[in-house]
Amino acid sequence: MRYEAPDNMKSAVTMLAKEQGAAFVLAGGTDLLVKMKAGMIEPDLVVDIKKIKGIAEIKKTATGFRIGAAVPGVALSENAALVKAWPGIVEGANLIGSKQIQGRCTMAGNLCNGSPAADGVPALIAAKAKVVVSGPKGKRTVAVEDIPVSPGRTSLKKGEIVEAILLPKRPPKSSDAYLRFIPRTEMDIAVVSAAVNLTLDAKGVVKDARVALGAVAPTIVVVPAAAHALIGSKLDAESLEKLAAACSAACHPIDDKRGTIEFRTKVAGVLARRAAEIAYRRAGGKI
Amino acid sequence: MVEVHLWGALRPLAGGALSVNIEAKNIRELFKKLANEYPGTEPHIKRGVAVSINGKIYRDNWDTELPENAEIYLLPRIPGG
Amino acid sequence: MSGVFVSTTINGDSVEFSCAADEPLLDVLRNRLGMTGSKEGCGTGDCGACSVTVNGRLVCSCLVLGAEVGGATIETIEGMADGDVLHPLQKNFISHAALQCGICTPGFLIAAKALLDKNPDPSEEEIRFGLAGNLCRCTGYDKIVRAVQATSKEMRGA
Amino acid sequence: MPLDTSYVQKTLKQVGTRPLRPDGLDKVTGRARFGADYNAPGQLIALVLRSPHPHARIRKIDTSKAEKLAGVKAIITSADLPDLTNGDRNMRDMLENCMARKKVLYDGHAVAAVAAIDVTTARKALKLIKVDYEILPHVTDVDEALKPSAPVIHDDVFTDGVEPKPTKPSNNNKRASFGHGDVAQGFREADVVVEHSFKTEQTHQGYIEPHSCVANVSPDGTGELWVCTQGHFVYRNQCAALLGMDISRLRVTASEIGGGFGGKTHIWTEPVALALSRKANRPVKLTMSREEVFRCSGPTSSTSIDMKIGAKKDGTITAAHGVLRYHGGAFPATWAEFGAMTAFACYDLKNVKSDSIEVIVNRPKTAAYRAPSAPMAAFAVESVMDELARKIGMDPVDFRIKNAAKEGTKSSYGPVYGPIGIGATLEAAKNHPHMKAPLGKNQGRGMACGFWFNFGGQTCTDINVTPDGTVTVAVGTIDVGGSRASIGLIVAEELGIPYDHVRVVIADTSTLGHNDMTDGSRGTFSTTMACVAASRNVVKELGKRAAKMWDIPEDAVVWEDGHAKPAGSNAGNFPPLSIREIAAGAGNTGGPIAGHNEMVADGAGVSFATHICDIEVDPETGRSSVKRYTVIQDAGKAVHPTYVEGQYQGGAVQGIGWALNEEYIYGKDGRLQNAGFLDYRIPVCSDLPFIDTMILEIPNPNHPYGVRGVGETSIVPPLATVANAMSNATGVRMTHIPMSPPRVLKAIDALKKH
Repeated sequence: MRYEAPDNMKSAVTMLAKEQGAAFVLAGGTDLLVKMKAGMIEPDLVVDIKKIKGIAEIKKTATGFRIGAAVPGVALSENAALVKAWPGIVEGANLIGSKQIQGRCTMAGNLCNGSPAADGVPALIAAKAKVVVSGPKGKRTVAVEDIPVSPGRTSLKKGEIVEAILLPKRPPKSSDAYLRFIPRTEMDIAVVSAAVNLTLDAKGVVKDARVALGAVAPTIVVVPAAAHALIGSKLDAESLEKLAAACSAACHPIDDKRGTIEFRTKVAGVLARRAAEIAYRRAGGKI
Repeated sequence: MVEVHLWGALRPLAGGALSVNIEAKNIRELFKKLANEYPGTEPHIKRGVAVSINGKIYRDNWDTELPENAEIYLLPRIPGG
Repeated sequence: MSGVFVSTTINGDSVEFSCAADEPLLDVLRNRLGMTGSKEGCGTGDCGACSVTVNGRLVCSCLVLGAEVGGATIETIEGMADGDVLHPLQKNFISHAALQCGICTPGFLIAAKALLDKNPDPSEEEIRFGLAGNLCRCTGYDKIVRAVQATSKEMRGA
Repeated sequence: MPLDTSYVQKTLKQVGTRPLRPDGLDKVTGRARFGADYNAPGQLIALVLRSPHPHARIRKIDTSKAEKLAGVKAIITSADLPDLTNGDRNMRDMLENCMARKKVLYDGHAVAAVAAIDVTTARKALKLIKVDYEILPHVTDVDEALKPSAPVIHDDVFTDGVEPKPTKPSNNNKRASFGHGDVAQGFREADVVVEHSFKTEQTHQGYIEPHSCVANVSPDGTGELWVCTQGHFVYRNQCAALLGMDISRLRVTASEIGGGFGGKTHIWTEPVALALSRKANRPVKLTMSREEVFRCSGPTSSTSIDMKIGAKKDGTITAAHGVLRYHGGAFPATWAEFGAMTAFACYDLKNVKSDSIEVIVNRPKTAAYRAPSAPMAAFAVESVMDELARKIGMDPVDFRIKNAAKEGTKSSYGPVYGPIGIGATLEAAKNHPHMKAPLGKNQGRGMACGFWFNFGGQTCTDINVTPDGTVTVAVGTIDVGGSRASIGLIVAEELGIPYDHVRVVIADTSTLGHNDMTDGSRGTFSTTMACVAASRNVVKELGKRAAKMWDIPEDAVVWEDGHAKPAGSNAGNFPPLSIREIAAGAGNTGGPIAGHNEMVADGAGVSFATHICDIEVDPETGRSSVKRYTVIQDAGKAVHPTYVEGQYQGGAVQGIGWALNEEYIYGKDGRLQNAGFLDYRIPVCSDLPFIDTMILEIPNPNHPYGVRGVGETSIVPPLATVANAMSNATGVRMTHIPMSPPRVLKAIDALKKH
């Protein structure tokens, strides 16, 4: 295996594109090194992108936030403006692993790992976040939900690197929340998860909503019916019940070592309901 | 003479008896005579047993004395973690 | 296998080493530099026994490549005491019996120090979550949490 | 003169205090050397090739390509470990477990091993070894394995303990029964009978340090082994037997041990490392990965238990009967027997019977795990006890107090009890503030009792007085959690010298006689017993030397407060001689001063515990969290109370993990699916509250200081305690451990539907 740490994106892309063997991007490495240890992958080339200028920065822009691909989880929570605007996204990213993992793991890496159980991703999808992808043919901007295609696989082509995550600007009275279910309090992979992103009107009525569920299908699931259940409501019991039912109906999970179909289906609804309540309160609504 | 109670796995090897009477002053004699009378018990004893004498559990050290009329239980050697 | 040559700083000392490109920092520390205080309990970032800080960030050294740490500043358990003066955490781990077998202890100490550096007065809950990335199988964590609480109090002069 | 081991009450100056442990400094600075911290000059790195199949015949192993790889120095298969066990089934199973012979018996069973110049080369070599398997049907479930349709794993295993002995082989290697009275009659006398079937899943000790050793065998047939183990003498004896070495030629040095809990009482890779070293003629280091630790070391049994207890309306138990099925992994074992012996040990029962059924499955060879087999049996018994108390309308603590065993009770496993502590722990629980504290919403409280035997065993120790009067103590029992501090306290107390003048070390196998392992809660019990004897030998010698220095008869000298004194005014008027003064003159008075002892330490004293737990359950997700936990246990005498508390807390938390989330998950393909700390979920710091402890001291009559074993009993009650709390919180009886959220939610939802 060769290790390269170029200082610019163009070189990184070229190295990856030219490599004949198995080539991987290294940002935080918290998935990559685990897979190497397990012998699941045997890289010929690893390109460390952390030396690329600006790649570990969070920037507030005219259109929202730009989060570099190498920003570690812990740095997200240290950015007060980001936490204020997107608390759900930050709490999702901060749930990836332990404090030790937080020192390394990145949202971009979490996304490119392609797991439907990724804690960092549902809230991004609920936020309609986009990613900037650099590749041999230049840059393109893609919706976050278009990156993972199935467990462990992404739509990225050879030589392509996710360079940054773009979060849109927030209308007033907006917020989000992310909840996951794990058996312990830490250190587990999500058995099922839910992210809810809400915008309220002046009276506290939900005027826009987006709900995404993790670990209930091969990829993260956006549930329009769940959003519909919330829009126009002040999160009364009935709309919350509808939300939960819509979420459970959208699940097509599997039985595995972490949970059962029955469990995931039911708890997806429960978590979505609870996340909606948190997001609603954060957006200034009163229940 | 002491009455030696056998644990479940030894009973079939002693013709189904719950206990047997043996003339023995110490553990060594007990093992010897038990093996003579019930040869099937010998491999179990060789593998290591515990001997409860009046409620105190001993290993299989030969010198340990068996007081007259003592309550004796042969038990499997207890493992530990 | 292409080797990599790395210059770095460990516990304040300039250190140079060569390692394989795919070699974790933990293996470099243990096998090449003789610093066996960092332990491998899993090699997959689940137990925290290999905790070190790299540029002030708490990480599992099993999930960092040796090749990555060129120019970095690394702190390990071997550098925690100031000469023969133990760090208050080290002292309190002994006096509170916060260790039984001791295999997880270096990782806990590094993680606890990182926690207190950031948050000098943590609540019990903050301590428990701050140390959730470190597994201990002997103590039930009770005396570890108490040792960290005592250290926090002592260092704040409270 | 043999030591009188009877308990003698006396005023203690040091025993019972809480000094710093001698190994603390090395362990907080990273200097302590654990298994993987040893390296030998010129060492090779070994890796083991393991079977991906749970059950298969090995047709052929082709190592030729791997042997040609540059840097590979030795490859072994079972052919390099010939069977020298001479009809000893246990040793043969051990050998076969270290390296598969004709068949592989579980996912992860070793089939070959490589020693190479580095790990990369070794890894490449493993890939070049070709094994031709004939895949056989497998069975991993304890109940499935007993069905007539199950594949038979060993064709030479016929059920022991039934007459006539079966002629057909099966996966049931042994049956046994314990108890007394007439159970059928007892149930007829009962007003209420409760009966349930229970299952517990397989768990692992979960020590953080993977197994590791460095083996170095020389061409002259001598060998050295550095290894993390709970018993280096036992490892030595077993390795030497399997490799055909003289025991005296193999020297084993124990490293610091990073947790064992029973899992390091058994050899796994050590004979493989020695065989590789012998073949390569170089030192070989072999360290298991975490995945290997889970797949192929020695977890505990999974179980299936039927439990039935009957009682009169006044709370008197009239009969109890249990059928306990435990597996030993892929080899015959007797784990169910110990479950059956311990199941009802807490109670005074007129009619009681427990039947054990030993099962063989395609899983790794089961090893001891802290009070092996007792927690699962206690789970079944204590769950039914709670249910019974509820049906009778009695408080669960009062119900247990009414039926508790006491001095003179005929135990369910046979013998009559001496002084025991079950009643005292129950009374303490009844009066504990925890029992009266208010509970919040969705919370439940449970309590349960537990029992463990403890044992002593072979022990050998040396005490040497150095020329400056400080003392070294060489023991052969591994320190798993602070026993060096306890031993130091006892020796300091006996000699009357300061604790920090006593240095306790773990000697290697060539410098001390055989010692049994640190297991069965025997470490402190038996080693301190031998050290008391050795200390008294030292004192005797010191007195002799003082007599010589004063020129008076030996019996005119007494030992007090670390000084020799004339026995009375008749003996002479001499100022006391300190140990230091006597030691300084040892060269003139007969040479070095030492005390030695070897013994079979007996009478470890059974121990009992009662635990109390508050749990909160999320009724919508089945997620639970322990809110409060109290351990009450009899220690006999707590030599170093802080480390006794540590044993209580650690055992309780292992039990909580077992109760809630830990389990081996095998797929239909017979492969272990969660061989890592990510999905084998041991409790993390944020999962738990502080664990309160209460140490009772009911002296063990068979130890000079009244010490009982304390290490294991604390893991016995938690499964039942947490299950009872969970059942009280949810209103539904939990019969399957672990009570993971999907299981709990399913149970809650099923209750709602009724």
